[in-house]
Amino acid sequence: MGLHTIHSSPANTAGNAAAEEVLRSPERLLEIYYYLLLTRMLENKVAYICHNQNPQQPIIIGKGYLSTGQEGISVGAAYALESGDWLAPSHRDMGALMVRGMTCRQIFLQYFARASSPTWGRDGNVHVGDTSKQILFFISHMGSNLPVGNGVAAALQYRGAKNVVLGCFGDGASSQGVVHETMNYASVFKLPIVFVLNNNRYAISTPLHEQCAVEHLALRAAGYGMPGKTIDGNNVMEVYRHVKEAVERARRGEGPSLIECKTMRMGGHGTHDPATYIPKEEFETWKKRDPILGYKNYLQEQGILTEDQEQSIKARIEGEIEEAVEYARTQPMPVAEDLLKER
Amino acid sequence: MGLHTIHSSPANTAGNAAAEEVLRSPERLLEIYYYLLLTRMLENKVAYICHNQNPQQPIIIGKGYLSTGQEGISVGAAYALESGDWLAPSHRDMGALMVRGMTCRQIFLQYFARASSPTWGRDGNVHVGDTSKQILFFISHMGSNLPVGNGVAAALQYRGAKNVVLGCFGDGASSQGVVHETMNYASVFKLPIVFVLNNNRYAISTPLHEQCAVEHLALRAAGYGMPGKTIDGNNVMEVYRHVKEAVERARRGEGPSLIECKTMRMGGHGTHDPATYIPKEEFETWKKRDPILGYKNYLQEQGILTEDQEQSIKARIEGEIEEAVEYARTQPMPVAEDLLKER
Amino acid sequence: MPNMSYGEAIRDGLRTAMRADENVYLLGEDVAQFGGVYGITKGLYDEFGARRVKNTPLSEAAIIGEAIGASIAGLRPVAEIQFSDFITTGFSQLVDVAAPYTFRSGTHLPFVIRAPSGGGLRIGPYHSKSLEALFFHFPGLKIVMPSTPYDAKGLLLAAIRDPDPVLFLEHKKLYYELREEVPSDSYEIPLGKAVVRRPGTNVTLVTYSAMVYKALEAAAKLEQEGISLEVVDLRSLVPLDEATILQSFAKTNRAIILHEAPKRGGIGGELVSLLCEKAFDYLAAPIIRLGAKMTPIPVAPALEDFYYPSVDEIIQAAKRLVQY
Amino acid sequence: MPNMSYGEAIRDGLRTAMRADENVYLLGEDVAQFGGVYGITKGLYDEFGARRVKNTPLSEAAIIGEAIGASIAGLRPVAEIQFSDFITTGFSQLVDVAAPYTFRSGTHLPFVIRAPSGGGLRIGPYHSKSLEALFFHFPGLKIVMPSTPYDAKGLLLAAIRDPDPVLFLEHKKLYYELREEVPSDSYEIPLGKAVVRRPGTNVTLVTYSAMVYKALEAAAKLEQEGISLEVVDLRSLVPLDEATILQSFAKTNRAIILHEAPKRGGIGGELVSLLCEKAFDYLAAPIIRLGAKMTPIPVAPALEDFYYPSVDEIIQAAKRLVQY
Ligand SMILES: Cc1ncc(C[n+]2csc(CCOP(=O)(O)OP(=O)(O)O)c2C)c(N)n1
Ligand SMILES: Cc1ncc(C[n+]2csc(CCOP(=O)(O)OP(=O)(O)O)c2C)c(N)n1
Ligand SMILES: [Mg+2]
Ligand SMILES: [Mg+2]
Repeated sequence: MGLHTIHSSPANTAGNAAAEEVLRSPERLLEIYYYLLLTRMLENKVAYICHNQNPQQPIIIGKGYLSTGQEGISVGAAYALESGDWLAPSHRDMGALMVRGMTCRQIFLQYFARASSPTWGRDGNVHVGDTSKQILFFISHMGSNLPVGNGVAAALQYRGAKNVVLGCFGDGASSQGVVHETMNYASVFKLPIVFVLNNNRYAISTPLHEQCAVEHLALRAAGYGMPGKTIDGNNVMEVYRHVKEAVERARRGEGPSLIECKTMRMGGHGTHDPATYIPKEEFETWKKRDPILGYKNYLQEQGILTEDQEQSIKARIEGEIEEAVEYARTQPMPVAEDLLKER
Repeated sequence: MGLHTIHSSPANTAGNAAAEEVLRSPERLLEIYYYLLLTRMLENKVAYICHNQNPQQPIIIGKGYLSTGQEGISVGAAYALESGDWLAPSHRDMGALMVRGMTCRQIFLQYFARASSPTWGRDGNVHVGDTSKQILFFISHMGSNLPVGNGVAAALQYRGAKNVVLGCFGDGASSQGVVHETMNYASVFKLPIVFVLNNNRYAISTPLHEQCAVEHLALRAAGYGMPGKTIDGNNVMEVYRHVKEAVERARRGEGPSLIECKTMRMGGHGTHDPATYIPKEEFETWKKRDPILGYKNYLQEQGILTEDQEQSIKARIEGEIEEAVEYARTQPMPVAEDLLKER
Repeated sequence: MPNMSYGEAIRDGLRTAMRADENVYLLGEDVAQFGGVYGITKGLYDEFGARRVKNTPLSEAAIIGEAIGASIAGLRPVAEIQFSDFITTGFSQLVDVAAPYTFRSGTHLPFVIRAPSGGGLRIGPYHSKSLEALFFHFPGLKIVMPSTPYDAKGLLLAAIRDPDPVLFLEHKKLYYELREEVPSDSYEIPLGKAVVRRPGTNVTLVTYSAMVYKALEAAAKLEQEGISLEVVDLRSLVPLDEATILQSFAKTNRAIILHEAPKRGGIGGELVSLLCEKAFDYLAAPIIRLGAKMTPIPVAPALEDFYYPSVDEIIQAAKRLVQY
Repeated sequence: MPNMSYGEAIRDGLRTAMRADENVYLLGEDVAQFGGVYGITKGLYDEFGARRVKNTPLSEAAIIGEAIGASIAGLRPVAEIQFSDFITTGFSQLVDVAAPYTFRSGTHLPFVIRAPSGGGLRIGPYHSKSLEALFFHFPGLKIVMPSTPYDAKGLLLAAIRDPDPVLFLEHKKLYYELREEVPSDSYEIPLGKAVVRRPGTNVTLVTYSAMVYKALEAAAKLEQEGISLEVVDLRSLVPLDEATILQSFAKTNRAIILHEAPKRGGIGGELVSLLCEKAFDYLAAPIIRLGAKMTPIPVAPALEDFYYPSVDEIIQAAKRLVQY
């Protein structure tokens, strides 16, 4: 597997005091746990509905696109942001959407394509965002949100704001021309943006070695003159720490970084895809490395998470999800004329 | 300047017997000299006509795009090809067009937009090619010929042919998304293609450091899992040797390579551009490193080129050029109806 | 004769072409073992192997580029773009490299780009577009949009054997909805030949791809009201079968142009102009264009249904025309 | 009032907008010290500095992406694409990201893409295209194509201050050919207002950008033959000033649509359809579309001249119409 950390250029981990501080705060650590579980449970609910709804009268319009087993990346990376920072999400960033303040209600409204969804039912599932929370709307064309992220970063730089952008994409997306243009461009202008690559080893059915001829996509960073690292995406603290470091670097005006987070897509591309093309053993190996389980063990070892707390967090999340599903389910669908409304 | 050779991955120069053989053959060495001089003198003629023609009744339609001072790259790289190999040229590849068999007549017919030009006067100047000689037609959109080169290489591989493709582009072009897609793709399929990057430090007025944040663009190769080298583009033998090595590697089915050739654009982007944005000293420094002069000195030192030979080569070329100009000048221009002729 | 769905007929067309000609091969995202996201190439990898059915990286420009280059070198590549919407990221290869290549060089490019196109599946603005009008404007590209299994196979075989680039846009909603008898051997339907799907005398309706079915549904209903709608299915947009359109119009003097793409800038304008230029003296009423609304394609069912021209709109349009 | 060329008026518009609003800035290939390949941004780097006039790498997708993102974050970027032909390599950013963004999110994107467009300079298929029809088909993009220095400045200022993405296509042949008096202070010409360049009574000619001058030349010649041509200059294609077109047509009942882009799939079809749909009862003769031939744009002078609709073709068309 080779899940070591590569430093393509000398970047100083030690100096990252902000990250270390959070990692010593039980409250913050529990909050991370909350977001991990929230993401998992929310997406489980999405999957459950997809698999159990009446296809003739679906509640979820379309399919579910889940980040199950990869929550560490999206949660850990987004947790490294501060107020006023921006997110350019990809399609497996439910964790980041949650951390950055989108609500369960918004997510189910979106999945149910209700009139009051963030896209007014015009778009579905993970094709979502929230400008008021500095979250760009996901674009289906893989990698296409990254140049937009650059643009936001350019605006922040233009104004002298001390904020940054987190730009997310996948291993498949990394083969798109626009990703190359974006990274080179960001580096030329030293834009305050951090590129987080979710390398989950598959792009739909295409395995990594048919996507690229390198084991570590972070190697690309050197070609742009920016720091690049390959890290364990299933270790939420590692993700947080490295992304935080890159975020602070960007905040200091030293430019972009690329953080490749290794993980595994623990299911099909969407809820419709049984992923029979992935060998069972691959799933089994990775199941042992579940990011939430690993993190939970750590918290328990550290005495930060008790069984009671665990139960109460779960109960709280369950309540939140149920409330949101009920809320969204009872909201009206858009009607024909809504199509032409100016927004 | 840092014009050292970088080996991003272990590629074995020593074993390149084919290259060494040519570099020991006086006939072949003189042939290279002929092509260098031919390119220089032909393009000088183009420039001369551009600057002296009546703008109201131009002979050359449009501008001249020259490779003056960079002939070593295009000639050296193309010289590494064999019969049946293909060329995907860029716009500063007059040397390669010559080496691969295009004629002075074709070039002037093209520049003069005559009815019998390789594009029947439909396209102009360096927007040329010759399918019968395995030369793809140059596409203006920078870098856009590279995926086409991949396609030819895929066809060669498909058929089990032992031929290769040479794909040429510039430092500016290297920022295009399509270049990234092409290199990654070539590496995934181990396509028989060699990418030759003419890094002449400018893209129109934009200096290299505004194009990218790295000194050596060959660093990109590692991100695709292919060998990458940065070499002295003004040393034709070095170009030949390294491209030959990469060509033979591709021929053996071991996949693509990237050879970055450092040079300097010794004038404006085209004949219309006085390049006042380039400091005089830059030109002066590079003038001392003229590839033809350097090569000539080497040949003379080695006793391969006498003053007589030099004069007779020049005279031969002058004759060829004059003949071609006269020929092209007297050929008819296309007439309106030619536009709609099927070809 | 075997009974095939539209999707199966396309697969059968691919198989037939590949068996007949070693130069034909497939490439695209997820097209190998997986068989593509709509399963169209399923089984072909098993029959023809990795050399002739190639998974590619997620790189539309590189995919289209490979098709161009391989066709220059004498092969007949058939590339799948996963959704026609994603052609836009390889757009320049198609319109800048391929389209003018023959004009500039005399070299022909016998390749095909296949892509699932069109909407109705509630999958929103990024997986539902009908982009034919974009390519219609570029000299050098042919465009085929079949509406039936039989046509799909026959047109695909003609497209693969055509000397020039063909954009073969398959309607994804038809893949598994439609079945009919399709010959298992090889046959071609020439590009540029429209077909009258239903003869009629009062109004000519010109359409293509899945909209043919809305037209037929409207025609059946209109018949009950005594209005006879002639439905012309273009099958290919380039080349365009002007003769069949003009012939029908000479009879009816009234026409509706129907397409799924947004009305503004769609090919409807071209067809109206054709009639206006070449059949002006037959014009008995305004030619009515029916196309989608000028918005991106929405997900919510009520919105998406409202977005496209409806059977009812067709009926109303036909009535307006006969009453004009 | 200073006398300015079309190119100078555009520069003056940029300068005016930048002085008035700190949120306006420029980006593009070679736009800084060099001033762009047509010199349009010359001097602006000296006045506004590197922060507000930025050279970019050769990356059209990244350039358009920056414009989108910066506009989401509240700036008003004005990006230059070196030739409109090269928008195709950043096409997806414009049509997939920008065009549907407001529809999906409610967030407006106040950015402008400027690009030299059009032909006549003998620079061939890759530096001469008129691509407006591509963008016309996508809801969410505005398209402006000025024909005079005065309009260029006023429309540019309106475009920069518009809340939505505007494609501002400048005709490169007009940059230094045309001069007129242009106010040095700020003024806007609202998008979506056509102008009658020459009033007439017999035939309406609708056009835009440099073709306006061919139309005026034809009109002058036709006048000597007693035919009165009304020349409507659209100025912007989206929004489209239907009222002015319809008003003129109600008077003349005869129309020519003229554009430099290839006829097939150009916006001519849309305008013919507009008249056919909304002014059918006024139609006294077929509406004639004049556009370029269906080939790429050639270099050789005789070929390029033949490629475009000529003054003579306009004259012949007008005559045919009045005699119809
Ligand atoms: C430009 C483009 N081409 C094709 C697709 C279809 N598609 C959707 S997801 C996907 C795979 C994406 O893989 P990756 O980036 O690794 O993300 P993952 O789904 O594995 O998280 C593809 C090919 C697309 N969305 N965009
Ligand atoms: C996609 C695209 N954008 C812009 C241009 C305009 N243009 C022509 S040459 C050039 C610079 C090319 O620089 P480089 O690749 O370094 O080649 P050089 O001219 O220096 O040899 C540019 C920007 C183009 N041809 N293609
Ligand atoms: Mg993946
Ligand atoms: Mg250069």
